Amino acid sequence: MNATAESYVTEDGRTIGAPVMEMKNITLKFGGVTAISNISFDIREGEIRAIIGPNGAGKSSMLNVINGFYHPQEGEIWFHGEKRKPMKPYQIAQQGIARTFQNIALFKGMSTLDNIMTGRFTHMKTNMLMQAIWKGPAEREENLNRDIVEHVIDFLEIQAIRKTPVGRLPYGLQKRVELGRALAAQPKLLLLDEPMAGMNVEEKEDMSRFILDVNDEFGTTIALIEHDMGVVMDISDRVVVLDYGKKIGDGTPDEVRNNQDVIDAYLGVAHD
Amino acid sequence: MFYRESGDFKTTYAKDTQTFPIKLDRMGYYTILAIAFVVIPTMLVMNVGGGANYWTNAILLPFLIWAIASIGLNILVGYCGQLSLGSGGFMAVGAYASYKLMTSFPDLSIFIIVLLSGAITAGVGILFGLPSLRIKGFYLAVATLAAQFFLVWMFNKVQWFYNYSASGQISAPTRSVFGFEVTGATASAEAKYLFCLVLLVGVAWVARNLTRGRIGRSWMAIRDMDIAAEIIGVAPLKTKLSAFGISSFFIGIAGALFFAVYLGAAEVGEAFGIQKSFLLLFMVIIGGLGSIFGSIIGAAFMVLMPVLLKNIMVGQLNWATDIAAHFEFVFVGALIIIFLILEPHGLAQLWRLLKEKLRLWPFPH
Amino acid sequence: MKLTKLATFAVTAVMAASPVLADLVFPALSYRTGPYAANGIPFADGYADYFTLVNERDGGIGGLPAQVLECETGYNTEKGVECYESTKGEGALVYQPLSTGITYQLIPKATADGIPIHSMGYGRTSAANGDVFGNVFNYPANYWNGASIAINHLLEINGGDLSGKSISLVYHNSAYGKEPIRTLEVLSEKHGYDLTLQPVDHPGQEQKSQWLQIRRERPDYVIMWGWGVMNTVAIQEAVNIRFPMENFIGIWWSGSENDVIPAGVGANGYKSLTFHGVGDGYPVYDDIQKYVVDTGKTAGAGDQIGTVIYNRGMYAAMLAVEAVKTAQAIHGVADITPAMMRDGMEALEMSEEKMASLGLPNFGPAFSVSCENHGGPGLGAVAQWDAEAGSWNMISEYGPSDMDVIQALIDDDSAAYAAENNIESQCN
Amino acid sequence: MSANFFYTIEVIANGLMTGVMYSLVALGFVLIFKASGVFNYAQGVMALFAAMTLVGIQSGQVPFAHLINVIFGTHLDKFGWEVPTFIAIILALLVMIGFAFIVERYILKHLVNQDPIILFMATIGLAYFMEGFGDLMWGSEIKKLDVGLPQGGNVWLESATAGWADGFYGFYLDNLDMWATAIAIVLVASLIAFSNYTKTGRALRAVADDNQAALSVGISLRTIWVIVWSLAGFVALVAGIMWGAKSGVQFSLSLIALKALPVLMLGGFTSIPGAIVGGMIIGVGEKLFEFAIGPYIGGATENWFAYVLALLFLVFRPQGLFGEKIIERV
Repeated sequence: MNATAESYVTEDGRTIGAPVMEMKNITLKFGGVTAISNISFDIREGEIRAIIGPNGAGKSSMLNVINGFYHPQEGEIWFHGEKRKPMKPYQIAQQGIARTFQNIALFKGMSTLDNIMTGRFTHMKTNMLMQAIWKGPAEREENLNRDIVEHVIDFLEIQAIRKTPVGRLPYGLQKRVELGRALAAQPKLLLLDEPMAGMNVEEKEDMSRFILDVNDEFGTTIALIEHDMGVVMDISDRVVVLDYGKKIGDGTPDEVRNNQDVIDAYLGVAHD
Repeated sequence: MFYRESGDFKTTYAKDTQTFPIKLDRMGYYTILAIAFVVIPTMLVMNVGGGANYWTNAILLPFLIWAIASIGLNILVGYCGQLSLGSGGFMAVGAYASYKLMTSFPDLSIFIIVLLSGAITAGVGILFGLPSLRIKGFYLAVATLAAQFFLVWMFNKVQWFYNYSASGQISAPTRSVFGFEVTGATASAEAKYLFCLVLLVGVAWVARNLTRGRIGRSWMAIRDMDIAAEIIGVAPLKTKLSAFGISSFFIGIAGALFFAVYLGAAEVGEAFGIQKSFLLLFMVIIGGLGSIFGSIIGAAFMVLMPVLLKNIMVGQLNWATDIAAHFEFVFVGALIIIFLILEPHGLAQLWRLLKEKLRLWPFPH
Repeated sequence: MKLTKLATFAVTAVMAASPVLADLVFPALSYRTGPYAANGIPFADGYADYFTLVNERDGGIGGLPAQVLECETGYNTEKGVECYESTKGEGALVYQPLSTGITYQLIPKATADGIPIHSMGYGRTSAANGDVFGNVFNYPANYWNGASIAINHLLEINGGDLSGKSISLVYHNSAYGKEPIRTLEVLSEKHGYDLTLQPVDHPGQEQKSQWLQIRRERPDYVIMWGWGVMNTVAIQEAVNIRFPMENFIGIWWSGSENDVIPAGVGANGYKSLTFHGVGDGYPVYDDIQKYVVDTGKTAGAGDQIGTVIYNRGMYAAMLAVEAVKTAQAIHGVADITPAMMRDGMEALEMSEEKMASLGLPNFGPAFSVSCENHGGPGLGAVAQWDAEAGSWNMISEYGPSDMDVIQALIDDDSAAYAAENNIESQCN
Repeated sequence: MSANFFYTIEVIANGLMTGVMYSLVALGFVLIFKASGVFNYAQGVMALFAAMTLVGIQSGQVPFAHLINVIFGTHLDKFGWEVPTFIAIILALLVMIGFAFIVERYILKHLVNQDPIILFMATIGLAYFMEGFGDLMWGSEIKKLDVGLPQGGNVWLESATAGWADGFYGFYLDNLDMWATAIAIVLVASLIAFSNYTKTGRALRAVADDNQAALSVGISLRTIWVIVWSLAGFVALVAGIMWGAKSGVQFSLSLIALKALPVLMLGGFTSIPGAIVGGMIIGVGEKLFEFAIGPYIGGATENWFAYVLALLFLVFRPQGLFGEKIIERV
């Protein structure tokens, strides 16, 4: 395990920095059910960090804790070296954490462009009066942000569906638009909840490429949940493995692959 | 091929986001504005056919005022997805605010009074919007009825609101803008019309600006999926309250105009009762949720149709008035159902579909 | 555009409704639908039938046929505006809105257009001051007269002394229902009774709280200012708590057959104020039978003739016809204008002989109108319901109201209106 | 014990029974909402229409008499016979069932899978339609409804309890209200029995739980809709009779729907017991408030207080008393 706080350079030449987010002894309960029990791990700057585990392992709950949708009963969350106070999800978004969802959560009544523009929300500041007048600051700000969004659109190769209502798009493209919306926020930390669920091989390849490119080009730190082991092992720098709300492994893909607990969990050894 | 958008390329973002990106639409828009601002007032001044007063007081004024209110409610229901049945009560706030302002500050311009009335209504709207953080859907709709009934009761009960008059009726004194009277019985048809028209155009313009930018997108995000919206940084309460505020601002303006310019005298239970809340919701849904153009044609439809039906049945066919009135209910009800079946997304969507057809015409393939 | 097409269609539709000019036009803003239809129908029938009678029997008024332009308002103010605007261009002589809300709204409009309004026994009470409200008439009696007449009736029963008695006012929680409060308060100071107020919200379907309270507090008398279903329910609830019906008095809008019949025999003895005769025992009904019913020209189904509200509608029409005759006499032309009509109304004199000659002997109080006084003498009578016979019986003569008290209130309220709207004296 | 104490009890008892009268209207809403997710605004007008039909049949009125007279110049009014109450109720019920078929055939069928708000608006359109149609059919004058239910305060109870305290005149309870309460209890019991012990009832519940699942086991959604709308028509008829006996049958009867809405909010849109309990809470709440606070703030508080009470309740329990818990997921 990489216990050091110093940065290092990966084989393909990317720089991995100090931890941006540290989860310390997180426990989350729903009524009597413990979804996450005493889990600690960190996410380093610039890395692709995967969270894996069988169904019901607490992966999605973990993401929900990170972006403030759930509030853990115990444990601490440190972001950029500061202990985070209990916050509402939108405040956490304003700190620079963006995410996508397992079941697509696009705004169905809006076009692709508008959906991605919504991702710029936290960066836009003109007040209501200026908005009402439009000409002047509001329009300027809109165009500046439009420029950024157009880059995202180019990057994800979805120019052709710019004005299409997202409800009409096929599944794979919707996933891509959702990624675009998260990217538009230029987040410090990007959470991806099963970005490749339900995709065919080609779509998965495309998506993997986008994730790697995002990480490479913008240096975005990414934490993702994924079921497809092949993909996870291919693209992530480090992997944390959960099972029944407990952490059973953490390390590079190779380390995890050889971890006996992980093998047991995936092969379905009975729990006592 | 009458309606074309090809060959109409945009080279800047500003041009791409303009309200009417297609040249033909733009021309239509300017034509309508020209008719509204020049042709109709000229006709009113010349009193073509002797019907200037009828047209203004029975058709144009209610249409313009309802269109303002309808845009207001569409912001809340159509853009932000918060179902409200309190609009009648909010219109009453606008009306009584304008009455108090008119009688307390006789020299204040009616234009300022109307805007201030809107602002006061916005405050009340925000207050009654607070429960929307926890209450959703139909539950919220029913909850907003609390505002409707409470406000009506309050304006009926607290004598200060109607200056302690014996019956509780409020009557609008004569007030003017730039020397032209717009309220009171002696105001000319064209002055009243233009005053409301200017406000409608202003409201539509502001609504369009708000809905195309950051705030509008945050409203729609809350409407489409409130949890996802919150997770990308939209504060739910603030956003919902801003929609309640803006919506009530417009509805308050409409309420003030409804009382001061259109009716001239009002009593809260009758002029701003629960029926008004429903009527407004009709306009918004028939016109098209989430469409400013739809709000306007929805208002036109709901104002014009009963008058038209009545004039045909009583005026043309000489039916007994009560039978005509019963049939009016039957027809209005049936038309609403038929429209919903044909196009649940409202007249605005019907118009869009028509344009798409026209674009391909006469070669649909 | 589609819209303009619709609009032109609407224009032609409106235009085509134009009657032959030279008729005397009487718009009737009626309501045969909506929450108050049950009362609106007989009034509209009575109003229209009388004009039909005059046309059929007398060949019109001064040789010109009367035309009733009926326009359905459904008791709705906006429709009232539409009706007003669509009929006023047709040469409308006088408006009878039959709704307090619409009356308030038409007062400034009709005044600006120079068309008189006759709000008979409703509307804005202070319009009785003709010096301020030049175009509005509310003879022969208004709400404040009504309140005073009710108190006078109670005074009479109690040998002229009401001190220590308690009176409860059950009222429609609207402009209309609030009208009598001030008068009753002033009168309570004068006569020493206690007044409690019981508002009932529109429509008044549910009045349990109010009547439980009345049962607890046992007021000596209950006065009611109700309309529509509120009357029916109130009388039923009064019967239910076994409130003595002879101590229950309604204003004239709370005293129709519709209000008492549903309560059955229990309603026997209920009292109501009135400013005109009840029943169909007047000669004019023979004429109505002969010229209107038998010729199949009734406005409605013809089943309302002789009911209280029908009589009231007919009375309103009769007063309008007499005002036209007066106007024709003053100006010497048959085809009068609204302004002339106004003069006719202001000079209207209703004497016993005149009423008798019209087949309506002693149907209403004798009165005359003047420039200052548009409200008449404020006379009214009390009628009582006989459930066995299913008819109303007059139990008093047309008695006076306390004009000392009322005139002061009228002057105050009209002065305030005059100040708010910069109205100059109309009579000097 | 002071008289005021007994009067408070009296107010509570009357509030409970008024609440049951509200519940009768709310029940119709719940039935339809539970089975089809449609918020049926027309329920109040249905009650009016059902009551009008009942009176019309009972008194032998010619339907559309006024319209026919105007068109053909005839003088139709009544057939001249009177139909016994029981048969008239059956016939009125048949009319309501026929109405349910028409609603399904011409409206609901075409609006499957639309947004709830669209369906809601369609029912408002339906309310307008029925209002005009009912008036055309039976006329808009007020009608007396008499199905033989007793009216007025219960004399026995009143005299038995009079004098329990100084200045206490005995408990006042309306016979009609007591009948309504009894009928409502029977109605609810039979509705619950129907949905638990009959095949159709179980099918209804299946549809309420999961549209798709119900379809996949071969329950026709269209049949279900006809059944629930018929049931709602039946409930509307009962409500129409009860309210119509109080006030006569006239337009304002349709406005009782507005008194049922806070009841629904409080009880939850999907719960039959919720409609009853919600009705009682609203009934007692508004009557007590009017009794205790009303006189100090001018009275006539019942209309808004019912909504405010429901609103306060919802802030703490957004799904209503018995509504299904709203779970939010991402």
